[in-house]
Amino acid sequence: MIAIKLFGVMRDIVGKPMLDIDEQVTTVAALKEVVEQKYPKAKALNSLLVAVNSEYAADEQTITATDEVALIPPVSGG
Amino acid sequence: MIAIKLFGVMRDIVGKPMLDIDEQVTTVAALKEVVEQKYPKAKALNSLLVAVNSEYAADEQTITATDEVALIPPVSGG
Amino acid sequence: MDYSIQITEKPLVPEVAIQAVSTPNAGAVNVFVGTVRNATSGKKVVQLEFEAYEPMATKELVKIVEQAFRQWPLQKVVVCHRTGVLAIGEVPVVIAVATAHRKAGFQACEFIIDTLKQTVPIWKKEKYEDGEVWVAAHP
Amino acid sequence: MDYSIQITEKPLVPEVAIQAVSTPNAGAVNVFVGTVRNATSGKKVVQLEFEAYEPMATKELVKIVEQAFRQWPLQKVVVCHRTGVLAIGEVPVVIAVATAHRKAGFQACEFIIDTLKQTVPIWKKEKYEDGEVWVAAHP
Repeated sequence: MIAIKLFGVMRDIVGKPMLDIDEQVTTVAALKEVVEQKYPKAKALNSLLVAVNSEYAADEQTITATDEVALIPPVSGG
Repeated sequence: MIAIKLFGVMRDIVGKPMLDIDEQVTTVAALKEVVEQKYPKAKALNSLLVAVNSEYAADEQTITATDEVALIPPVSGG
Repeated sequence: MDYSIQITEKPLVPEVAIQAVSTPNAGAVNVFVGTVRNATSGKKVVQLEFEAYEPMATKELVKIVEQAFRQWPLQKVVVCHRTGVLAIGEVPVVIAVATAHRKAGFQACEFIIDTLKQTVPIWKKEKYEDGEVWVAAHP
Repeated sequence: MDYSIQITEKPLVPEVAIQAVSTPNAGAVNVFVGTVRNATSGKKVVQLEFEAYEPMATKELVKIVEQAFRQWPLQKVVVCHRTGVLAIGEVPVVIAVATAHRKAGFQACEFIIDTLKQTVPIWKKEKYEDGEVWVAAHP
């Protein structure tokens, strides 16, 4: 299981601050696919990135259960 | 007679804050010539401009005794 | 590299950042102050809310500021970003950059705010009289 | 054109200028703060003195600021220049520019300080331990 931190619009879409993914996902790309299947509204966003251990992660990066994983919808700080 | 306001290094060169020019000068160019003859150190400056009625004046601009005239050595504000 | 990065719920005071970067070696301080506008795209904004993913936001800010130090001859940099609920006129962000010569300060300060807005995981929700929206989320 | 220009012997406080330009319509304030450096060209500076030719300095500043308003969409501008004797670390100049969008603010603020240094009749004398010099006077 991977516990995923949610922020901003993603927290609103999912309805809670953490999302547990039980499916067997081992890469960033697979994780995004699962999320977008479960929450079609995520596909309508301008972008959806994944951070692994608080660094932006490329699609092919692997994820393990001990990583800190977060979904990063379009940022709008400043 | 034209009374000329002096600032910065020009006040130091002349040794006082005002300079009275008795010579018959009717243009900015003529005034600069008189000043540079009287005070050769003025020629060593990076630049020496003339303001008439608190506006930068071109060489050919005429000067009368009622104008407010100032010598403007290189500025260095900010 | 002499810098400080702060993500805080407390009100930001630009003068504090200016004082913090001012050194006897610096001749110029460039400061960017973001303020909460009362309208965007013609819609009246009543309140803003900022949320940050820490420590990733801090990490990303460190990257940006260190990149700026490599790119320009800087002396001191302070970046402060506020989180939580802000009223109109309040300050979400202050960036202060001290340099010996001013051109580098303008360029580095603009680089920092431009890049902050692109990469730092902070999110802004605008609240209107009739609803709210996460800025930039949707096309 | 909403601006204020001030040439004063009193200490400058950047926060006052920032407050003065901040409006609910502005989203960005760019500020340039000049400070007295402790050295120029490797020579130790102990004090600075600024002298202005008023009202010409004010007139020239008005021209610069109005030119900036014509060139960029600005909301409010404050320019303050100090005269008299300043110690190391004190502030000779503060320029604050409020805009709806930040890019114009950076550009206008840099234009104002660059042009100020070229055209406004203000003179700076640097005092060293062993003498003094009017800056920029000689090649």
